[in-house]
Amino acid sequence: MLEVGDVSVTYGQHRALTDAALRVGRSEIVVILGANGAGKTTCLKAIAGIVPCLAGKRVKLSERDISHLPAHEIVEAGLALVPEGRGIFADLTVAENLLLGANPKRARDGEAARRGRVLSLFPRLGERLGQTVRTMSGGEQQMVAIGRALMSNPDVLLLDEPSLGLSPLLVRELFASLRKVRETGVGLLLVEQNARESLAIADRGYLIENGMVTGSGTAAELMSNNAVQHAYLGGIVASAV
Amino acid sequence: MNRMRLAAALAGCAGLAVLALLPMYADAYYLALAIGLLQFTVLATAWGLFSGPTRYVSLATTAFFGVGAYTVAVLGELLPWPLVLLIATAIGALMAVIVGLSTLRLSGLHFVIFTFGLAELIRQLVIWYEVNKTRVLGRYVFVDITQKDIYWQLLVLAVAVFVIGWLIARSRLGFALRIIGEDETVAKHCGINVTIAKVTLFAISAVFMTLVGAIMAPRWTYIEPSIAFNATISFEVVIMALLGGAHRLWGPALGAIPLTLLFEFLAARFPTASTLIMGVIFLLIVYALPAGVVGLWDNFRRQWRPQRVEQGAGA
Amino acid sequence: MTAAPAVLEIKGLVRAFGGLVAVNALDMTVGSGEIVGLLGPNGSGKTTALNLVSGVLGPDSGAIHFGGQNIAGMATHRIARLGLGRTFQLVRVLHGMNCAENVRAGLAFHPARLPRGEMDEAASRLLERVGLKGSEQRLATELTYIDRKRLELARALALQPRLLLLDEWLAGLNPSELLIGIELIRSLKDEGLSILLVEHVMDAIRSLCDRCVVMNSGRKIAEGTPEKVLSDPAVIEAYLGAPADA
Amino acid sequence: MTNAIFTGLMLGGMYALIAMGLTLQYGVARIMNLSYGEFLVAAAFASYWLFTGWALNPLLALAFVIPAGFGGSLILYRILLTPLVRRARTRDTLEVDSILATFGMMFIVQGIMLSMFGGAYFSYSFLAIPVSLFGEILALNRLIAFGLAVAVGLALYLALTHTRLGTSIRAVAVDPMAAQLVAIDVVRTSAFAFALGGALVAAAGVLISMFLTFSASSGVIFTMKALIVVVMGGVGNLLGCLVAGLALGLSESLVATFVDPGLTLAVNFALFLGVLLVKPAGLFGRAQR
Amino acid sequence: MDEKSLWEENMGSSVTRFAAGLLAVTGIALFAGVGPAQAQSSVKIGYALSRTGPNAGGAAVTTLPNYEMWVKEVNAAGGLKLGDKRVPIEIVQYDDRSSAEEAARALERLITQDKVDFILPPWGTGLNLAVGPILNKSGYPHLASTAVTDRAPELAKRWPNSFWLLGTSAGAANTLVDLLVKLRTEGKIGDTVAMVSVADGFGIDLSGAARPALTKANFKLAYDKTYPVGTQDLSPIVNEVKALNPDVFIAFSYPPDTLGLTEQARIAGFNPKIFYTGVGTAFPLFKQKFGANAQGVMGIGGWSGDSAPIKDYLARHKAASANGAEPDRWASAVTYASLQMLQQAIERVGKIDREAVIKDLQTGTFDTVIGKVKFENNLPTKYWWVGQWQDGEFYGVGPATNEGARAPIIPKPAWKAP
Repeated sequence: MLEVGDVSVTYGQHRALTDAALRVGRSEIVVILGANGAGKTTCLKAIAGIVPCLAGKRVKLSERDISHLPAHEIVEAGLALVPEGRGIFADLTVAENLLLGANPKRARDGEAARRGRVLSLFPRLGERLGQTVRTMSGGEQQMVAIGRALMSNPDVLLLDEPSLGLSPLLVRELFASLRKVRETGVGLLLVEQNARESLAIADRGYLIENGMVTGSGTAAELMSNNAVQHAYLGGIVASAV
Repeated sequence: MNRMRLAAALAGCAGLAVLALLPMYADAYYLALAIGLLQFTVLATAWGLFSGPTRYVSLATTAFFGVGAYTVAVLGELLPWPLVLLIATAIGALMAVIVGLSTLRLSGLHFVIFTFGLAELIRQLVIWYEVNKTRVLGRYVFVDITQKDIYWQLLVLAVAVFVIGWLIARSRLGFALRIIGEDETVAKHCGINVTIAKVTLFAISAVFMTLVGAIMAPRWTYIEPSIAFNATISFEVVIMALLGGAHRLWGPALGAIPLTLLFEFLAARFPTASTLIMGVIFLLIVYALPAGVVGLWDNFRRQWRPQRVEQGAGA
Repeated sequence: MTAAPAVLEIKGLVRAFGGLVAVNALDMTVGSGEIVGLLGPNGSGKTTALNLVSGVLGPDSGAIHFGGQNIAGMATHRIARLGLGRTFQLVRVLHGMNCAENVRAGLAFHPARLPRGEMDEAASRLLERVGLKGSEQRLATELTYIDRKRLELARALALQPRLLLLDEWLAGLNPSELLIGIELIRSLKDEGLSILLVEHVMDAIRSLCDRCVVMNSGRKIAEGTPEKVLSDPAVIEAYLGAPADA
Repeated sequence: MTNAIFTGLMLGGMYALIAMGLTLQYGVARIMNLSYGEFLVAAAFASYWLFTGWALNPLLALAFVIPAGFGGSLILYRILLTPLVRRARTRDTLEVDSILATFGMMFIVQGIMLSMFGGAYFSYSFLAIPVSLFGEILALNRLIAFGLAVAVGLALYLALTHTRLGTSIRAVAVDPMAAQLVAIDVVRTSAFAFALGGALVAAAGVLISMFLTFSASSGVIFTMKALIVVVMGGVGNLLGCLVAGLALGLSESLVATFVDPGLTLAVNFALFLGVLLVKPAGLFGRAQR
Repeated sequence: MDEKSLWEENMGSSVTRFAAGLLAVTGIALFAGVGPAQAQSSVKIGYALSRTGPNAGGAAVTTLPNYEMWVKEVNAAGGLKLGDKRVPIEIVQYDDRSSAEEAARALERLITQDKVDFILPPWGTGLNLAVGPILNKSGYPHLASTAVTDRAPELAKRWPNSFWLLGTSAGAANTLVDLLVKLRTEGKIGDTVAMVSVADGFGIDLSGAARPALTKANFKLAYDKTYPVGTQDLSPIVNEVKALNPDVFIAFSYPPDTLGLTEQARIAGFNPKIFYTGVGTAFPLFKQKFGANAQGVMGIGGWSGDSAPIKDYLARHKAASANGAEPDRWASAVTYASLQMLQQAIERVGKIDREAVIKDLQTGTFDTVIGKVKFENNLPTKYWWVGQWQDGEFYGVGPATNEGARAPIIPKPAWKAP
């Protein structure tokens, strides 16, 4: 469904990402693993079109070439990003954030139904529709961000550390909801700190080190892969698990 | 290298001597033009002194300029001239410290508008004071100062602003300001008292502006708030400094000199359409020179430097 | 807990952002010559705690004693002059300056500063110390990610700190670099420096830390030796989530 | 007392009216438009010309001038400002660039007006008839301007808070980066907001020409007044604009009546500076900036 | 990622070349502008006026049309008569952008670069004072026709080349008060006066002179306040003054405020027996805006509207200006008269001899549109200080001793609905 190739990004002199390539299928959850600063976030941003890439980038969504579209048209094409730090409109209310989520034309049909689905996924948002997002807790803000992204009726959803700042209980809830999202036919690509939890729901994964995709495999393969353990999970898995 | 420096220093002194002797052979108009050039060179450089490293856009230039001019209007006929200038310096510095301490925590546009409002507030208060206390709005300045005196004083001031700017750049204060300009958080973590550094610099810059106002005041016999606190001066100085490039000491002067000449040329050549033409030329400059004259120069140097190195290697 | 006198002593520290309590009643100490790891999942309040210590933020309540003085709410530059150096999670170097100048930024403004003539030599020495020998004239922008981290550390060391705050300084290093980095930090400890380390790299924590404090959702949930806290079920749950249900 | 309050409200309504366009242009489109006052004066001239030359009622003239203001601003943004927006890497860069560019625009618009109308003062009388309201005599033209200012302010406020387009305009104002993520074309929305600001300033120009004397050189006065109201109210906030405008108008009229008319502007600036010192982001400004 | 600001960005080299070229062209053009001196086939006359900035409004109404009209008329007649030949006038003009510094520099340019034979003064008190020393030093006659200052006698002494045609504010105030005293004696008005003034040189000087004069004449000054330049709503003042119900309302105001005060007075139904405003009352714009309501409004200035030269001047002015603009009824005629004086002085001297022209101006008698003028100590002996709109014309009513003075209409008729 989503096919990405030859994505390279530089920040000034610093090469953040080199020729990244990956693929997300329909109803598939794919996770990108890697250490802090390895280029995971950059990779998502590059796919979503909000950081400029070097020439040669190829992004295909549902057989359509979206490599050269500006960010807002990429959303329109069916790819939604929930960025790290959430990227929500903190000064607007929950309801307004959801309304804006349904801003793409592709999302206008069935907006009410989708909104109902999002609110049933995150019942807490329904209780707080009129609240300004800035005043909500981190977990609730994360729900707003994901809810807003879902409102745009995406084919593929990119999530950058969705569990960041969430309590373990919430993380579990969140991943359960992501599974439900996947059941609606949406492909998910996520960058996660929380390796075990994310690999547990993921189908496949990629490993990024120093701006390069250095490995990939099914979730189970990665779970037992030494390189992954070393580069990412460090000793803690070896000792604690 | 040392010989090069010596040559540069000698050339500088020679240039300065030529400038100092200018009033001997220039007629009144060229003297006036030179005064205008010096005035804006000092104002823009002083502006850049503060705004370059800190990136605050200040529209308070005319507030300090006007205070200087008014100091002369009030005290000019009563006290000896050096004392008047000294008092103007003190008032300018004091005002800058008060303003700096209360406003330098404002960011971006808010600081811009605040400084503009400040200039207007001072102007209104001067008007109110004159109207209600002295009952005369305009003041006459009949002091014994010729155009040549004004020119020489401005020349000294111009040299001073460059020397002090150069000294600051080499001092701990200057280093601190560069760090603040790069990253204020890092600056604080290096033990730099950011507030004091900024306020000190603001005060130094303000003193120069105040002195320019004081020195220029005798040129116009008659001082009233609309002449002394002319808001266009603030805007022109900002534009000149930005055009020249405010992050270099000599950048603002590179904006001030051509722009003063351009304004003069347009006013002389197209007295009825100068506004329109000025606007068009201005837009062209903004689009063509996104990094100011300094950017032009840096770019030029970047293009040529590698070749020079190659030549050096070959020799 | 530790025999050595505490360099840093935090009591009842609280800081909230709007409704979110980022640091909640935190107590902890860093003893002289000790390396303490501050652990916890992302968003658990570690960086906020560091910001409170270095004066970037003022606490809502609580006390921070550094070298016997309560520095809670004190201006950052004053805390820095008391002998506190830090690095940042997103590495912050002075891009427009060369490496020597970056280090001089740390050298020039603390109380025990050197005479001008010795400054360059000191800067070179510090650069060499962090593995950037000969990089004096290179612009900070031209450095690789790793070297920027080294440069940032050199700048922090230039302050001659009594306490060093390292905010994920080892993150993003490759395995061989990581070894070098760990050695470097250990050598700092051997020189008598106290270090508070926010880190995710568990190998490093294991081999470096004398003690660890683990935070979650703003609260301290565990404290003790690395072995002890890393096997604490509460910590594992905070880090990895509770074991997945069937 | 009631009289002073009425007068103050009317004056404040006028200030708010003058400033509303700028708060959109600066708050949403992020263009610090220094030529704003010139556009206001241009609209006043248009109204004058339609009234004296074509005997067209200024209120009807709004029907021509507002679309012209909208269209003109849109073209201006597309041609002149979009390159700057594309070139700008940060908000600060755009701010400096837009200050410089609109400074040039200011001269151009002023120059055109000078060549068309000369430098003299212009004024005409329309609806300058007394009406009695709660026992106080007020000028009908000022009353109409006040009413329209409040009506337009509230209508726009409601539109911005209760429609999808309005919400997306606010989204761009709040966070242009995040706005892209919900398929908002930031450049287009900014252009629209800038043009809407242009339409508002055109309306303001027509309305104030009914009772103020103006000349080709008087634009800068309005720019400054508008800036002060905008910054004091909180950039990009129409309600703040209205409140700040009214506060300035009321303070001016109360000071003129009870203290000294000579201090009105000083009090205005003092009030403005005071608000900024206590709330650097303005009355309704967002906390973090 | 580092955020680079405007002044650090770089750009393409074609742009560089373009910009460099632009600057170079500017520089060359500037210095090419310094032309060679011309042979004496024309009389070169220069002036710097405020084309832009806050002064532009006044200069555009009062000064510029007269300068242009005079030059056109003189050249249509073949030029200035020097001896027995006529030499056309050549004009060099600059924009002083309403700034004292620009005005000073523009005049220095006229003197040293353009080497003009005569200089016409700028508009307004401040600028005339600013250029005074320059004109004095280089010996040019300075016929200040738009400056009102109490130091006029002193300045005339200090700069013997300067002539202050509008006189002093004390003169204006005293004339007004004399008129009021006379009307009170006649029982036409009471003794309550309300006075406002703009907080700028003009308003302060005039109110400063009127205040003691009114007190000395035993008028009750019920209201005496100033307001800042640029005040956009004067209704608080009008409302407060109306509540005091004075017999006389005096406003020393600037044109936008004059119009605003009058309009507000009409709306509020404030109709004192004497309603005196100005500057701006004498502007044609006033009549155009208020129509029949102008009837009975007094203001600063005035002219002998019935005299043939003035009627002729009015007609010529209308014919000469763009879209038939009328002159203002105060400084316009004075400005034109000052040009006539200059012309007559030059023609009597018969050559370009500025010293002799100044001498002639000091001693000679001149026949102008405002009647016969003779300077005493560089000041004219007659001024119009009080005028009144009567049936669509602004007639001088004070001093009553002036030739052509009309009797004032007292009380002012009630405002009509527009």
